[in-house]
Amino acid sequence: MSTMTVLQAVTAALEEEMARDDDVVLLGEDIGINGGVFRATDGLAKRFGDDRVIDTPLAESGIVGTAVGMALYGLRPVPEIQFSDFIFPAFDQIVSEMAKMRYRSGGEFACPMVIRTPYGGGIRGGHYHSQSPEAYFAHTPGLVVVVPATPEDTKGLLKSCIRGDDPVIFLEPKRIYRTVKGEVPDDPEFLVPVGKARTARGGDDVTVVAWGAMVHTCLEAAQLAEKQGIEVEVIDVRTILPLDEEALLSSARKTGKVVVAMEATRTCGVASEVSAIIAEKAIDSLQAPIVRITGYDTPFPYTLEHVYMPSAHRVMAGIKKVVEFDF
Amino acid sequence: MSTMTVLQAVTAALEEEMARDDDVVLLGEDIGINGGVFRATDGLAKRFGDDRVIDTPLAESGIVGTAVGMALYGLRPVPEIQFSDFIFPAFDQIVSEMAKMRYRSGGEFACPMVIRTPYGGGIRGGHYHSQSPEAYFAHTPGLVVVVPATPEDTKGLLKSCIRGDDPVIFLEPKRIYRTVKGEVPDDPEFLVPVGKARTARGGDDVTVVAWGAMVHTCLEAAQLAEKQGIEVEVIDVRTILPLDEEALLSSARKTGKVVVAMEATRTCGVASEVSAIIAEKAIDSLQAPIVRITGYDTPFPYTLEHVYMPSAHRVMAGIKKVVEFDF
Amino acid sequence: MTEQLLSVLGADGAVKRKNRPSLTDEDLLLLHRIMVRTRALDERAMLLQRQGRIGFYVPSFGEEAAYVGSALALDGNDWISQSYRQPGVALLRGITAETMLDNCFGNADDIAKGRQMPVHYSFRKANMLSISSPIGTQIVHATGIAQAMKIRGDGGVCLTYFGDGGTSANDFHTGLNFAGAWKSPCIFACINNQWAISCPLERQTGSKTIAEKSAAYGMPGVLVDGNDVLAVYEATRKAVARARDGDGPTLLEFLSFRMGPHSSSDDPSRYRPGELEAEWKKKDPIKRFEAFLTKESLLDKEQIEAIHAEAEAEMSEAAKVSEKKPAPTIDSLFDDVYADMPPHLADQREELRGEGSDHRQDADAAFPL
Amino acid sequence: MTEQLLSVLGADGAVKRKNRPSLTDEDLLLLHRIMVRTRALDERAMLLQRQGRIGFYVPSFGEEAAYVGSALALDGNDWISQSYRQPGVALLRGITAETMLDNCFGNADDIAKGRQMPVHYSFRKANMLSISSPIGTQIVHATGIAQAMKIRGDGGVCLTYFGDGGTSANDFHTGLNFAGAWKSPCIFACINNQWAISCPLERQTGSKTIAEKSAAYGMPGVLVDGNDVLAVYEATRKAVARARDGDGPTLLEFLSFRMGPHSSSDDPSRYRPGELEAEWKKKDPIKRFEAFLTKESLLDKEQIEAIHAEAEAEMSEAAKVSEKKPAPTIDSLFDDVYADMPPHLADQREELRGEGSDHRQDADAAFPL
Ligand SMILES: Cc1ncc(C[n+]2csc(CCOP(=O)(O)OP(=O)(O)O)c2C)c(N)n1
Ligand SMILES: Cc1ncc(C[n+]2csc(CCOP(=O)(O)OP(=O)(O)O)c2C)c(N)n1
Ligand SMILES: [Mg+2]
Ligand SMILES: [Mg+2]
Repeated sequence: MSTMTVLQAVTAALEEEMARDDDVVLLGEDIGINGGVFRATDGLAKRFGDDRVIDTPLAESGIVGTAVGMALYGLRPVPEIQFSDFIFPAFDQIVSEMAKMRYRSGGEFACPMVIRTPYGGGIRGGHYHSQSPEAYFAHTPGLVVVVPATPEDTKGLLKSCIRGDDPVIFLEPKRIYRTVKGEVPDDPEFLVPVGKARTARGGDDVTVVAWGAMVHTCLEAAQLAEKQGIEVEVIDVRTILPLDEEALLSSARKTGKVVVAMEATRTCGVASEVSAIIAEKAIDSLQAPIVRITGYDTPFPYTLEHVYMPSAHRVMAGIKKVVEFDF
Repeated sequence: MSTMTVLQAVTAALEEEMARDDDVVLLGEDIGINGGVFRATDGLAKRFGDDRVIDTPLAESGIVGTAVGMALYGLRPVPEIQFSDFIFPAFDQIVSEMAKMRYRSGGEFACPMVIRTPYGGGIRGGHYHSQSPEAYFAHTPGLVVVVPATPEDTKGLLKSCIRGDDPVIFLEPKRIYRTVKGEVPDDPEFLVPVGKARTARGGDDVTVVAWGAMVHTCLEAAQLAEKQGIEVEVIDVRTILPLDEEALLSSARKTGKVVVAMEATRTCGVASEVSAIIAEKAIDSLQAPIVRITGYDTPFPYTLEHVYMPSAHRVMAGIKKVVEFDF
Repeated sequence: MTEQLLSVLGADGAVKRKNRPSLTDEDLLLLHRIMVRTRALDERAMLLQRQGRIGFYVPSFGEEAAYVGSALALDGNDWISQSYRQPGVALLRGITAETMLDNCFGNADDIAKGRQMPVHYSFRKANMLSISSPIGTQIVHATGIAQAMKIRGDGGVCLTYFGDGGTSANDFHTGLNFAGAWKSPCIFACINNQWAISCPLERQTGSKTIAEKSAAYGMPGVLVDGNDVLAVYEATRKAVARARDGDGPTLLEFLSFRMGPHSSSDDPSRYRPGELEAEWKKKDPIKRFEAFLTKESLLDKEQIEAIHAEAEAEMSEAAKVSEKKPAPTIDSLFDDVYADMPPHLADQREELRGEGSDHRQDADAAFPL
Repeated sequence: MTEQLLSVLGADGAVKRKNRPSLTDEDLLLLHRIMVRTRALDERAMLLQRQGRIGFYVPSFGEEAAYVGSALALDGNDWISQSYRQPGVALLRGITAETMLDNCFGNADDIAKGRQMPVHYSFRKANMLSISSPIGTQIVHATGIAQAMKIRGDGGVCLTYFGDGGTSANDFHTGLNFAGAWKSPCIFACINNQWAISCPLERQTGSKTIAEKSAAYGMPGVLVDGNDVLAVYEATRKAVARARDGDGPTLLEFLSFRMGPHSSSDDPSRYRPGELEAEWKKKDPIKRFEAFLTKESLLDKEQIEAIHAEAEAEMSEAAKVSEKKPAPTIDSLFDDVYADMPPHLADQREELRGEGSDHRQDADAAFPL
């Protein structure tokens, strides 16, 4: 076991997988000598060489598109998109090519690759360095979408994704890159399975569903609730596509009261999907509306970031709403 | 009143608005002399000239990006994307620029423009000529997303969108381009308001929510249900963003039983948003799960298109499910 | 960058220049046979489409020399990333017409399991990528493949085909720019048939040629007579050698003409003069090569006719076999979305199985493109 | 396309060539004063950032000649579509430093209502577009604006600024390609400061210069000494005249050097040698122009010092005023998403109003870029 930050867990996972498998290559803007703008690839170019830690020209569609080609040929590329806000020039390559390659080729070709990208707010990045685009990817069959919330999961999930055979969008909550530390197993074979949610905290009264940095906000809210005698279960979704429906449904059936929290803009976000699944498959267990606590349906602001992003206080308001609800 | 197809209604709306306002310009691939691959702009280049019906090079990001520039300068561009499956190269321009321009400039600049694009399945177009991407846009604040289901709405909504001051994604259900005919007012001032749903058919037992071509499938299903004594209310959403929540909630409160039908892939689709809104705001009226009848979570197939796309039979199965449900 | 049109064969089939490529007679006859078989495949498939037996088709009439000549300059280990309009490349690499028509019929034997429209092939065993509809995406894949070959030190190259319209796509720019910066062993082969559906080249771009676009990426660009199979072969051979030697990518422009419609849904009379078609018909690359082969006494008139007749028979027979095959199973709809089927897809498959067999078949027959 | 570096001013401020631009003394002094004021603004803002008083900043040290010289060649009716690193253009167009700093503080007077990071300005009244972070998007807007001017027959032109890294973006390709095909009255001004964060030009592209990329689009490309404000002015003036005359777009490359960090979050010592910075410091465009002005007896040493001192005082004063202004109201969060507020946003505003004032303020101070 070592104590490390989320960011260090990213670097450790990359380093171990590159050491294990020569086919793993990294590519992206400023990831070489500069080590990435967040330093996630610090030292890797030195250890593995320019051929495997590739500084690219400034074009996300080129980063993803060439990575698709590399994956088709047999490598296991791990492209970095500097901020998830800048992933949109690559959207066509992701949605039309990477996601559909296995299906459209009848299984002849596949894109085993992991697009890593820092996402979410909380670093005063404003409009274009703060967004949470997970819903766009969650609506795209063929993709796996993963968001870790702890250093342990970061390392274990990233390693599983790199070893897996499907294309992954790996969203790294940059707000907790350096602020969340934890114990991480040193064993290079330590893996966390994709597609399985985690109970971040058990409780019988209310289910709160979250992912990424928001898990910590929800744990904070759960503590506020505890003071009022409300026992909150926090489900850390971990894999957004495919969702671990069983975990969501069994907690919802147990508590009968559900709050879904996320940073992203509300309409058509992943919180709505969680809500729809429960409303379709566990409605008979529900004792309250399914409440969504989310970013507002506005673009992400700069000065008012702290107002925009759901706080523990806002999650607590949602918890109260479902607890106090009377049919 | 004239009888026309959905496609003729598109052409009529464009022609009237171009005649009314010199600032309305069209641009896109093959829209000039060729009249568009669906012939939606047939004859317009001849009437209004190459300067206002502009054939572009083959780049959707260029079509949308230059249209954004034109809109910023004061024109009212109506770009055409040949198939909505090919809108993804323009995704960055749509999501990062067009949608956010008004907000990020504090209201100084805006993008009054309408991206028209044929969408959906049912023409044996396979993987890349059949998709329903509305959810991607519905998750993007700043956009208006409109889908007409009748010739009358097509003309009235398209004209309203062109006159409006917000950027619009106007999705034209190509399956009904030529197959659905109807009466359309000739008055050039005939407009249909954006943001208002339509009750396509009244009924007290079950609410079925749909948009675009699927409205017709649901009306078919309602007839099947009627034979079994079930009175179905079909809500034609018309505007997907912003959704007419009031219309959805009041029908859901009346019937207590809701089915949402759409062609798109299920996870994180607009059907989930409709479901989540009802599960959050009208749960106390619900007497059954909210059932989603949708395209499956696979890419769009070619040979098995008829299996993939929700049929009246499948919508009917959903109606039965909510009718027969017992808490 | 050469602004001059590189050509070897005269209009009458005479070899104008001394640098006739050093191809064996066998190779010359192979080139011819593949061009003829491709033409026969295109004709058969267009007929099938007109008869409503397949849903859609994209013919390549007039462009056979450009793709067959260039594909012959590659080794079998080299990879090809192509668009929808180079069917002869697969025939050259040993794929049967039946396999190709299985795709057009979207039947159970189709490698792509009936998931894509006709002509969207995938031939892993021939090192040929899965074709998709979005224009240009394959160009940047080629750069990635070439760079992967370089990283692994495999000595291979990757060649990618795209159209004149494709040069306007974002992925043309990034594909060539990344390859130029990385010196990837990649050959960018533009088949300039002068039209992107109804858009002529002069409305597609401000540059006079496609070849000169290479300057933007620090790579050579060569303008080649795309109806001259020998010039095409020779130019490609040089680009391949250059790439294999570690000297980086090349942009090739094969100037040709789309003799037929854009696709079975297109009507060129809406946008281009018939005289232009008549003019280019005279430059038919197959006829031109046959004049050469006759002059060189490699084939006589009867032999040529026999080759055409044989090719036509082959295609007619392949179509018959392919048409009889059943559609893919309904269950197959859920395969290959992921390496392993996740629970929600297994659930959806159950949902579908439970539904019975009343699946709508009311698709609008008239596909517009 | 000129591969040769166009330059007018010698390193010592002497005018090398006879074709000295016909600028009035007034204009020459204006150029100088704007360059000095921009430098002072950048220095003040970097200080504010180091002191934690603003969150982020992007200085433009060393690039002043490139953007001030080019912007002067435009009329006030011409439009400008820029990136985040040309602050002096706004000063030239009459925007006050206070207005610019209101944006950096994200206060209630900020035109963008505190919604964007510092340096993402919007100046409608100066015909300057709203700046955004995604690289390159503004290039294709410029083509659209220029084409709109042409459609309306307004006689205007649009000039767009972008960096060397920006030439790799998709929108560079489409922006130039559309403008080339349409002959739009657009000027594409690349400020080649030789770095895109840590990526030097030779890893950005295979072409030797940016100017030669113009060949791909059928437009002229001109390589200009970007630290020579007179050469920049003159090259832009010609491109503007060409565009206004209906002869289409031009690509200008202003070769310069980013003397400072990429942004307040960047540490160039990680990726480039200090000697390079020392070498380019000697080529400081402001010093070089001051040598010229002194030689021409337009300014003497004391006058120059006074101009600098005045600029510094101006910026210090503006910062003091701007810093004191309040933040935007919480309600303003919901404005300007649409022309009229739709019901769901009004509901969400109610939701927020009902919430009380316990808003978290725990943003991580260290912004990485
Ligand atoms: C991104 C995208 N936009 C539009 C289309 C529709 N489309 C199909 S083929 C075509 C023209 C392609 O022209 P070119 O690249 O010259 O190839 P050619 O068809 O002439 O072989 C267009 C516009 C598409 N398939 N993909
Ligand atoms: C699409 C996109 N990708 C990545 C970034 C992150 N980024 C910000 S500035 C920059 C480098 C830009 O270099 P250049 O175009 O040369 O302009 P300069 O900063 O040198 O003025 C990068 C990679 C971004 N803003 N947008
Ligand atoms: Mg073409
Ligand atoms: Mg730069």
